[in-house]
Amino acid sequence: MTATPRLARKAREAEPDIDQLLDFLYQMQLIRRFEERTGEMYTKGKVRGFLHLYTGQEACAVGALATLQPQDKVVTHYRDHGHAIARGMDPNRVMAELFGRQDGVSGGRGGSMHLYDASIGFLGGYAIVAAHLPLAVGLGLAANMKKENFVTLCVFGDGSVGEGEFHEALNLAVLWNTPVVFFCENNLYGMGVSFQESLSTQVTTLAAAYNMPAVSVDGMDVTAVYRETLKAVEHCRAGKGPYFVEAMTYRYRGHSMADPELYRLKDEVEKYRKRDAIDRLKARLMEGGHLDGAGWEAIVERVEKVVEDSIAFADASPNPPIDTLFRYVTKEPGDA
Amino acid sequence: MTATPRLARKAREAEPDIDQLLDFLYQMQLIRRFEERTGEMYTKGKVRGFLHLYTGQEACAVGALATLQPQDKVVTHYRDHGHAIARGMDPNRVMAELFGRQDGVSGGRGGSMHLYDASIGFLGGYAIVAAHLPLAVGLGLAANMKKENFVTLCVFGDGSVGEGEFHEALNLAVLWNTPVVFFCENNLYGMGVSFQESLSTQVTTLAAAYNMPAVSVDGMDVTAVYRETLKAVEHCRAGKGPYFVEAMTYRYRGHSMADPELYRLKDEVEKYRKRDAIDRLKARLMEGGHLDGAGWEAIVERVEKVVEDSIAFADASPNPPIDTLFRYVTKEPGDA
Amino acid sequence: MPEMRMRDALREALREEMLRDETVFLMGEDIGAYGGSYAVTKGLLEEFGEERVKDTPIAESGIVGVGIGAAMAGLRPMVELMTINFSFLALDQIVNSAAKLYHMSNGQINVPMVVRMASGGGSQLAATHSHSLEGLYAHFPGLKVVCPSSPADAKGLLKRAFRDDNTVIFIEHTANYGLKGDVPDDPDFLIEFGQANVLREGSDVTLVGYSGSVHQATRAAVMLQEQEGISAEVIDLRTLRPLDIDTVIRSVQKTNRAVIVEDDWKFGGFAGELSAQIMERAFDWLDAPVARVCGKDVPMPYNRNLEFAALPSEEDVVEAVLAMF
Amino acid sequence: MPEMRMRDALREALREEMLRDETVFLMGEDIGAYGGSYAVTKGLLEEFGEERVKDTPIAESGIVGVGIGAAMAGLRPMVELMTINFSFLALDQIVNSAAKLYHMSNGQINVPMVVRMASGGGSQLAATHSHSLEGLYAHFPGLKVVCPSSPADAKGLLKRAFRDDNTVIFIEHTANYGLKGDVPDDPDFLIEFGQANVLREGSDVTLVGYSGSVHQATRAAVMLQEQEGISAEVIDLRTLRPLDIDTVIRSVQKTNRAVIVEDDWKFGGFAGELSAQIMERAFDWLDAPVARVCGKDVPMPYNRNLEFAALPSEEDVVEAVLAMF
Ligand SMILES: Cc1ncc(C[n+]2csc(CCOP(=O)(O)OP(=O)(O)O)c2C)c(N)n1
Ligand SMILES: Cc1ncc(C[n+]2csc(CCOP(=O)(O)OP(=O)(O)O)c2C)c(N)n1
Ligand SMILES: [Mg+2]
Ligand SMILES: [Mg+2]
Repeated sequence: MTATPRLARKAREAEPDIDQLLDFLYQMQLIRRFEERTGEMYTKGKVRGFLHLYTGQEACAVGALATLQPQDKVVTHYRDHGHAIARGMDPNRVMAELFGRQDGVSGGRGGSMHLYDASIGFLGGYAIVAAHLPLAVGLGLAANMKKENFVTLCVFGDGSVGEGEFHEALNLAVLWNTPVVFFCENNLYGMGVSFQESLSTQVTTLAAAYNMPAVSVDGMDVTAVYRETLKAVEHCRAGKGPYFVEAMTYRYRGHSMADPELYRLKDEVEKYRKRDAIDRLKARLMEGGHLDGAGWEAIVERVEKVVEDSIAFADASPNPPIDTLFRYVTKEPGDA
Repeated sequence: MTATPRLARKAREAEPDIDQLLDFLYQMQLIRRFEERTGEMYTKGKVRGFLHLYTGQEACAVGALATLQPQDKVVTHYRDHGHAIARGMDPNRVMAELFGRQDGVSGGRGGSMHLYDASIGFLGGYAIVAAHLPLAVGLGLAANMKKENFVTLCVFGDGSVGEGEFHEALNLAVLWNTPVVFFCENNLYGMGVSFQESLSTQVTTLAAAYNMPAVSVDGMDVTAVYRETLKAVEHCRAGKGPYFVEAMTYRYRGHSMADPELYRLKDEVEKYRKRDAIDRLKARLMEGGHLDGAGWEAIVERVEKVVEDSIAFADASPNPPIDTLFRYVTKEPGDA
Repeated sequence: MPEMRMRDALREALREEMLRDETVFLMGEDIGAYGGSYAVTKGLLEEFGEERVKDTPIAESGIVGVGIGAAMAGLRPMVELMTINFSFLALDQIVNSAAKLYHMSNGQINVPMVVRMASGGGSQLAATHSHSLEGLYAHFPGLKVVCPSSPADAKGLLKRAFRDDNTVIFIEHTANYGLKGDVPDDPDFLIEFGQANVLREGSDVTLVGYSGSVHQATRAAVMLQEQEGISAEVIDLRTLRPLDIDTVIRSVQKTNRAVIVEDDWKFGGFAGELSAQIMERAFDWLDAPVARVCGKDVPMPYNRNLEFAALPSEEDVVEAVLAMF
Repeated sequence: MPEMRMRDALREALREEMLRDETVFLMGEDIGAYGGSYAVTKGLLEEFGEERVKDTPIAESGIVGVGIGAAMAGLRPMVELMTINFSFLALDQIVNSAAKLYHMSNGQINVPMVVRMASGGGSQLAATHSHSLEGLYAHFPGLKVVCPSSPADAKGLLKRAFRDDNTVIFIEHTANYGLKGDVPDDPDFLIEFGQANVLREGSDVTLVGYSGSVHQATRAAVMLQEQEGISAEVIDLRTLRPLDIDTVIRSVQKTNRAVIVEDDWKFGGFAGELSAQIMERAFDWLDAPVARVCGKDVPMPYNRNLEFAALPSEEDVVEAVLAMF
């Protein structure tokens, strides 16, 4: 069962055309609803463990992932549903994974924080903050050594910037001229700590100090994200080494389902909701006459169907049999 | 047995006077000869384990340590003899430590890489690259919290800059406004790898990106080191937070006694020897009429006596008794 | 004695020690504004202020290193690493600095620091977030390792940790945070390290556990009594280093059989140490080989059934005991 | 068969595997210009160039992470961490990424990487630089852990490591680098993992070791034979994970006595696992408790006499054996 990376067939244009914008809108809405329903499934006990919803940040995943080509690779953190879906991972299999079922992309072994679909170059959600940054550099190194022209998109949060591996990875990426786009989703908080309290400087100031281009972009504007990330990807693809993009964004929900949200005021959430990426793109398309009420309804309905289907699919999928417990510990000759 | 920090009684002047320069010369020569003789003691098998000589870098330790006051703290890396001596650690007890004897500053338990003398605020040589940088921040935090006006000098090599802890420590130091002078002895190599090959940027560019003052100074010029480090120390003492000094220097000997030195040419060593800090200061003092041949001879003789005495002292000191093996594993009430 | 949950007992210990000793301060990831990821530090920022309750960046190695430096300078920091899963990143500081400074400096410098972390599986947090590695820390001379199983123990041991002159690794099983129990409110209530607790007396077999696993052991003991008429003694080690093996040996000399119950992977885990020591010291008393009921040797799967199968259960303990008779 | 030192045998293994498979490359601290801190990689930079022999910054976690990423993309990296003492800094990458990716991804992604490091005390490198922690790595499912004791084994096992589809932690005792022995030059000379080697046959007691400690065990066996007329069988485990316990059990069923010899600290170390497994599987054959001769539970002191006292010696092994009769 292999999926197809989204938009794999389209040439990447510096400015997205109307079709593409409509697709962005669809995707953002899909992620939004997928996450909302996932939250409900958590409350019902169908999804368990740590669940980090992506609501509010949709423009980041959709804008950034749209710049990639099929051969490219993605590694991201535990808040990974949005990136997975934007990359074209089958929502059915994502939801099945969240339910811990056999048909989940990770066979029910990974859960929300560990979505993998190697067939579309989606090489994982990682739950140890910043641990996947060096992995991205390794993927980039392999691209160079194997002379394969793939770019690695490495997504992480502002909280990762304090970790030592952030530093080690950026230094190595530049030293070895690896085609890696470091994509920092700065949603202002790492759990309950604001990034100003956890970082002595600006993210891009620091990133630029390693000798790579570093830009900050409005992460609630999908076109802006797309535009800047595309520059980054093209820079990498041209063999010019890594590139750093910081997307300023906001998560509407708590850090995880367990978060009492003591550290921020409802006002702040409201402020950002007013700048909602979906609302803005929808308004823009409507103003431009490219979308009307019926068109929007069609998108909503399409989305509802995909999301509800994913829940039905997940619910119907069996648990992995207990006698598979010892499977996939080490890979041995003759293994499937 | 407590030592006295060197120069503890002198006020720190922006420019060292002639007396102080003569003392710098003496100290540099003391460290030079101490290291040369230590190398010989290693060949004789009296000193063992990993031995990293400081020859060539004397101006760093002497210039930097002279800026400190008695209450200040020092943490440094494994190439620590120079800093220990410049701080006023008893050379007898340093040599005894290198010999692994009971009268060594660390009772023979630490060896060359782990000199400690808490009585003069010399809180150790650390052998895990960059591991002591966060410790320095902790000392700085304690100075703030306890409202004790001490500054922590944290010495490390260019090789440390690639480690994650470098990053974590600098960020924390600025965030918490700690009085720490980060003193990077850039001797161009971390073992056999030149810093250009291990760092994608300049050391001070990176340090400055954390939002702290960062300067680079000629580390083969003791006055220059003194002058810039003094600014750093005063900045810290005034409560303005951390400060970064990079001293460009060179080690004449291999990384450790085991180093075959395949990675650099004799020429390069010769080039730096021509800029020797001792020679330069000696010439300057002679040109200025502050030192003559006899004066230099007197310094040399004084140094010889101190160094030879240290060897005799070390030789005469007993090994720690075997039945003390289990001492100092944990500290319990009633322990000495 | 008020009844409270373990998380509240831990908070009380922190509060009381902060009130008693002004050199005590807390730092860690999300212990302040967020209230602690398991709500242990909730309210302490408000009570003690930012100077003594410090939110940190996500930088495990750095913040443990800062704790060490602060401890070297005479403060008594508590560093919370959120969970044991993230403590790998700080292991070098714990092992090479905190545990060794006292020895390397010939007794000149000690590191009185408490490092707290949550551990354990069972919440479907998957492979990277379900470690039980108390035994890993217990391996290093210079450290002390504490793993409470009840609210009262949690309080008494944590308070005691702040009065130790060494680095104490204090590991709390996530499944225990919600446990209720009576907790002394005497501000000098301390539990000494190295004193195992006989939770239940018995004569036929000794079950040894700590932290989370004593609860499986206790439930197994009840099942054994009720279903099989086998009388099991249950010992809670409380601290792994120092280890009170004497209490275990005395028990085994009485029961002649022992089962170790531990969440961690069996292979190369701490249960092996316990098993070996029991054999070494009670060889002639043993009627059967010491058994180990541990986690299965697989990375922890997310799926609930698989996770359940990967963890030791009371049924596994009962089965191991029955196999001895 | 040419005779060579272990460091040269290791180099031959690296060379041959690089020649055989162009996806194999080396990265690590000072493996290039410096020639490797224990001269294992000497000359390989000249032979294979900078692309395949990469000097790295001092960034253990970063370079292991890069190795993992490269392995995920189909390369076969060898990452040299210089010594096990620095590997704490990379432990998170090894344990949470390398060891678990295959499982977490349900078999989609594997990490064929070799991580080499030197270990062991005895050279007066003091507390932070004298670790023997093979057992620590052996605890983690998903890894393989190899610890050769001879030049031929080193070559055959290292070549085999490059043909494994998983992360192999390859740990070399510094005291073994200079050992000489005959080494096959067949480019397909491989030693399978999980096959212990009976180095010496005997009938009265089984001595179990690996890496450095098999040499103490062997010397002790000679002393026992010559001085006491006791016939000791010596088993070299070669790999700790997978572990060939069957060979050990067969031997103990014959000798009825076992002594584990290990450099690492005894408390909570791998010797406990071995001791427990022997008891579990050969309980009825044991005439005495399995003994452990290990490092003393102290941070390693620099002083030569103290260090010597802290490490297990052949005399300690002899003494442990004699205590069994
Ligand atoms: C090494 C490590 N430390 C701590 C954690 C616990 N933790 C999980 S997410 C998180 C916050 C990360 O914030 P950020 O990188 O900004 O990502 P966001 O959640 O905001 O998307 C923390 C502290 C972890 N998973 N890994
Ligand atoms: C974490 C760690 N990795 C590797 C080493 C091995 N090592 C010891 S010194 C050294 C080079 C350090 O270079 P630098 O910081 O420039 O100091 P210098 O020796 O030049 O004074 C290395 C790699 C170590 N001690 N610690
Ligand atoms: Mg964030
Ligand atoms: Mg250097």
